[in-house]
Amino acid sequence: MSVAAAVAQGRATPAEMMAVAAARALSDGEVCFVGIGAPSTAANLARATHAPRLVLVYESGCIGAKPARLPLSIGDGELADTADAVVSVPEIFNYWLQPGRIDVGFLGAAQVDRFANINTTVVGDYDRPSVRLPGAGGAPEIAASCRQVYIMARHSPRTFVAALDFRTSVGFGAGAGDRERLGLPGAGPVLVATDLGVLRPDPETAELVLTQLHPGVTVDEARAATGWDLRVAGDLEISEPPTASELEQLRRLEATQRPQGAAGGGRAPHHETERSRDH
Amino acid sequence: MSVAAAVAQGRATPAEMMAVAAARALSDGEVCFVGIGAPSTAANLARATHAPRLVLVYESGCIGAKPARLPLSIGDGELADTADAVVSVPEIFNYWLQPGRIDVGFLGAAQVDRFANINTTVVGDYDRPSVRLPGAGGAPEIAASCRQVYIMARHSPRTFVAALDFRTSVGFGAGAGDRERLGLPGAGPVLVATDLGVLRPDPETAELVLTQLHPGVTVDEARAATGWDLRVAGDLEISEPPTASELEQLRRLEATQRPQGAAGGGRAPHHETERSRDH
Amino acid sequence: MAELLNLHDAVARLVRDGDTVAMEGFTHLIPHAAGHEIIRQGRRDLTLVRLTPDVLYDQMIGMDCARKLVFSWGGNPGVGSLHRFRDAVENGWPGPLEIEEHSHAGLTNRYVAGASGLPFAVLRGYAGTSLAEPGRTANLAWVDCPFTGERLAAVAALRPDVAVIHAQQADRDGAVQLWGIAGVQKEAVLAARRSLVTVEEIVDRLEPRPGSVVLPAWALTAVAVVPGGARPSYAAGYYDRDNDFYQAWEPVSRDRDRFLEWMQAHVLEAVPA
Amino acid sequence: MAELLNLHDAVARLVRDGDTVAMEGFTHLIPHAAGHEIIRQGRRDLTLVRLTPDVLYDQMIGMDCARKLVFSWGGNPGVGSLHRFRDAVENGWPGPLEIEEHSHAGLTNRYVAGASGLPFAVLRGYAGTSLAEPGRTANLAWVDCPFTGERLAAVAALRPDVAVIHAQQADRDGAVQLWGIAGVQKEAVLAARRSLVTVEEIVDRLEPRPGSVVLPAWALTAVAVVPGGARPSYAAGYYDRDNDFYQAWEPVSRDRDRFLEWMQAHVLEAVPA
Repeated sequence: MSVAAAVAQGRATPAEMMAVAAARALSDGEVCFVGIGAPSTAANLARATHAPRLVLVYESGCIGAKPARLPLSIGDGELADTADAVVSVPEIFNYWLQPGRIDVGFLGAAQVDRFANINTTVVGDYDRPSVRLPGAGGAPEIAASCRQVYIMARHSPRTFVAALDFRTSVGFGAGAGDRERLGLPGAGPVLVATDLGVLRPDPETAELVLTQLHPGVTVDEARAATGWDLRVAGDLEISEPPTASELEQLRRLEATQRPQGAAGGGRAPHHETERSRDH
Repeated sequence: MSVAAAVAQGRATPAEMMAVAAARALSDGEVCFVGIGAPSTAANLARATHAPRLVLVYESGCIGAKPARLPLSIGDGELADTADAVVSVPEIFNYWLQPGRIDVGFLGAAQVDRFANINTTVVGDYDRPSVRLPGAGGAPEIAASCRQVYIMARHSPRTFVAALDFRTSVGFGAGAGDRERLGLPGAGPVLVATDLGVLRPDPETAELVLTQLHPGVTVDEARAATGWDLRVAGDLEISEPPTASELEQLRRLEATQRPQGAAGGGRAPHHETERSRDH
Repeated sequence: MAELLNLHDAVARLVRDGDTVAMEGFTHLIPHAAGHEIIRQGRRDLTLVRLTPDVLYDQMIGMDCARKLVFSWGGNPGVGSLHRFRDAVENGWPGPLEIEEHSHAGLTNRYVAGASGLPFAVLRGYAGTSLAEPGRTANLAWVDCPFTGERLAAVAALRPDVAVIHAQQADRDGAVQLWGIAGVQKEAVLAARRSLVTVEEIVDRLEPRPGSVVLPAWALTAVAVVPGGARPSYAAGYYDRDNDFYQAWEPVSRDRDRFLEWMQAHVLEAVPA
Repeated sequence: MAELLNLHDAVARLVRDGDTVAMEGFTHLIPHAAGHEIIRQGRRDLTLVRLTPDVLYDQMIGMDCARKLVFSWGGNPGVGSLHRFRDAVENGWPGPLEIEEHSHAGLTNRYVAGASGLPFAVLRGYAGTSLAEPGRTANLAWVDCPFTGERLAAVAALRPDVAVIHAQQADRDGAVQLWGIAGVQKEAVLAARRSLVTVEEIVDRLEPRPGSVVLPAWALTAVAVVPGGARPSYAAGYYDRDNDFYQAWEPVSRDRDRFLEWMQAHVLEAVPA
């Protein structure tokens, strides 16, 4: 079924299922450091549904932003106007992110490897990249310092790769124990929400394991979309489909953001992934 | 003649002459980091007379304060209410003082030595002090980082000592070249205004030399009030007495500050010097 | 998330014997009422931290709450000495008082490092002073710049067990707003493991104000409503500094007996807020 | 003391070929008009510094103003790639572009060190990333905490030759006030040797406002009045972000010829402010 048909029938598209899966993982009252794009959508969906007291922190310095519409950029006036406090960029990184005050850091990715490390810098060789991506932004320190990290990425072998071209942000490094060795204070990624399912790190090895499939997706599809030999949890779960309320709120939110329209051009290979951590 | 008689006759007291001598050294438009007490009085006198665009910076975070009355403490509301900007204490020290943006730092002292080093910490042994003074406050970094430093102190052998009991703030350390060796960015003290005259460092040796006497004071009086063998400049000058306008402005300013009154108690040995860098 | 408590309960829950306690306020918004409650509850062996210990810490030292004082300028602003502080340092009364003293810049950066989750902060300071003599000043060291080779002062992060500040307003959720001279209060709160903010009043909404500092409720432990809680210091927009009190403290604090009588009448027998 | 100049003269005096230039603005208050004037005056070999190079730096790179880019996130916010930046990095057009890239936290702290007069700043960052590989990232090193022995990232101070920012207001003396999202603008100005602030308007008095940053005139080099000087970004209280422009930039910037035509028509032939 086409995306348009799914929307028309009130059923969730894969991207919507990804947003809902990520949103559900947030608990009310948590403090969440969000980037623009998919993470901001998911966090605002959580706030609009089961987590009305979720605290959104944006790296532009907006603490406790309560946007009525989805911001197009991380420095939107809407974020400042609705924030409990607006602080400088040095303060947001040094006083709020670095000390580990943030419960959940939300990251997108152009590439993710089996230990949930992330690349948002280049595809190909660093000095002669085939695609130059935006770069690090706040991600390395979000990945290092938040108590937990959630990752959102479309599931494809181009994104879920055996080896990153560049490690912009650390998930579990070379595996279990590496975060401790590197002195990274937070617990690292606990969840990777994709449009096919949810991956979580194995508590022993820190390798990402498929623990949940969205309705209608098969294990083979998920494995085919992963660039390494994806392990599957014994107690694999099937995601609850989005509720009517979740879908309604998600679509209402997305309608508040101006459609990207024709200006966005064709679907260039990494266009989606670039947008996933815009700013 | 008594102080009361001098005031009654419109003539300057020694303390007033000290304030006037210090105020005159400030140029219009300079940026001045001031403590409460004598330095604040002198700086505000300069602003009320020849230097209306003098910029006063207080370590409480008040930048460009324009107090109508002399503040009793460095965090007076009057300073915040009249400032161009009020910033945090970390910011005032890290962004404004430390990088050398301040033209003149104004310090009081309980003890001063021949190289214009300052003690505001203890009289006697550090661990068993005979008098415990307030301590460093902002002084060490004011002395280190301002482009120039002015010192104000009553002239007595108890204050102008051969050897400090504690070096709270560095003037010229052990002598010429020591500031460079210590990596102190500012030029150090250029002037010590007392109630007897003005001392300035010898450009060769950095030793304080009596370069100016207030009217009616003799070299012998100044030497007797100094705890080391005070050198006297060959071209010793006599201070111009305060003009009528200077005296009028000074007394007007001091009248805005509540008299210390009986509550201040007797003149304890170091009471004056303690007040000279209050806060 | 900040809990709304009365002052008695807030102090009882947050401040424990032996704690390192930072009660900040740079002339403005000094948390006097909370300090008096700590005295009334008889806390002992505290390490008191503050850039500018003034009358409040003089009282707490004289009432034997403190084992140690970490500070950078200890005087009665605009008046003179802190006689209870001096009596403790000079004569060991009512007990010995250990001191760790810094410059304002140094102690400020100890808070900044604590608030930043870093183990230390770097500054241009201390060089050539007696504070920098080997063994003199705890939590002071030196680092070499890895780029220029320059030697700079390093101060260890300060992580108080509890920070206590006073602010003008809180909202019903426990977010706090203060304005006017803000000193190092934000850093003290963010550096501390627990925090108590006393406020003049609770308002429905914290209206944005020029020069204000807002601390979200989730960054605080407890909020207590204590109108006048900063007196005799001041709270911009609420009341002025009682300069007469600071003058009057001079003769009261000079004499041990007079001091104790004053504390008995004005603090120990006072009705808690 | 800030001099009041027109934009042409301010850029002519303050910005020189080969300079390191920081034009800051975090989505908000991006100094587009000043950047266009730099393009019109044909500056070359600049080292452009900015946390978030976006459309303005895309234009300056495409017009061959820059030899080097120091940055931490280079994209068109909410839209996608910066095609002129990518073309320079991927294909060396219109010339080779050297890059030095950091994380936001790292580059921010390079400014903080510069503003603080320190040679470096310390942060928890970079560890374990490819940015931390030996030889990869200039101005990144490691220091050991002298108290705990912990190894931390150190970044070298950034001291731009000139910082350019846009603000809402200046007074007649050249003091400047901006409000809303303030990014790292204060640090960029205080870190730089020279500074230019373009403003929406001159007012008789800077009325204190919630959340405002005030820079005194004596901390600035030049102020130029340029109404609309941040368009298509926004200036809180004056105009909104032109999101359509950012969308429209995508196809314009994809194509070298279309880009050059656009710049010719909208920048080179535009009447300077």
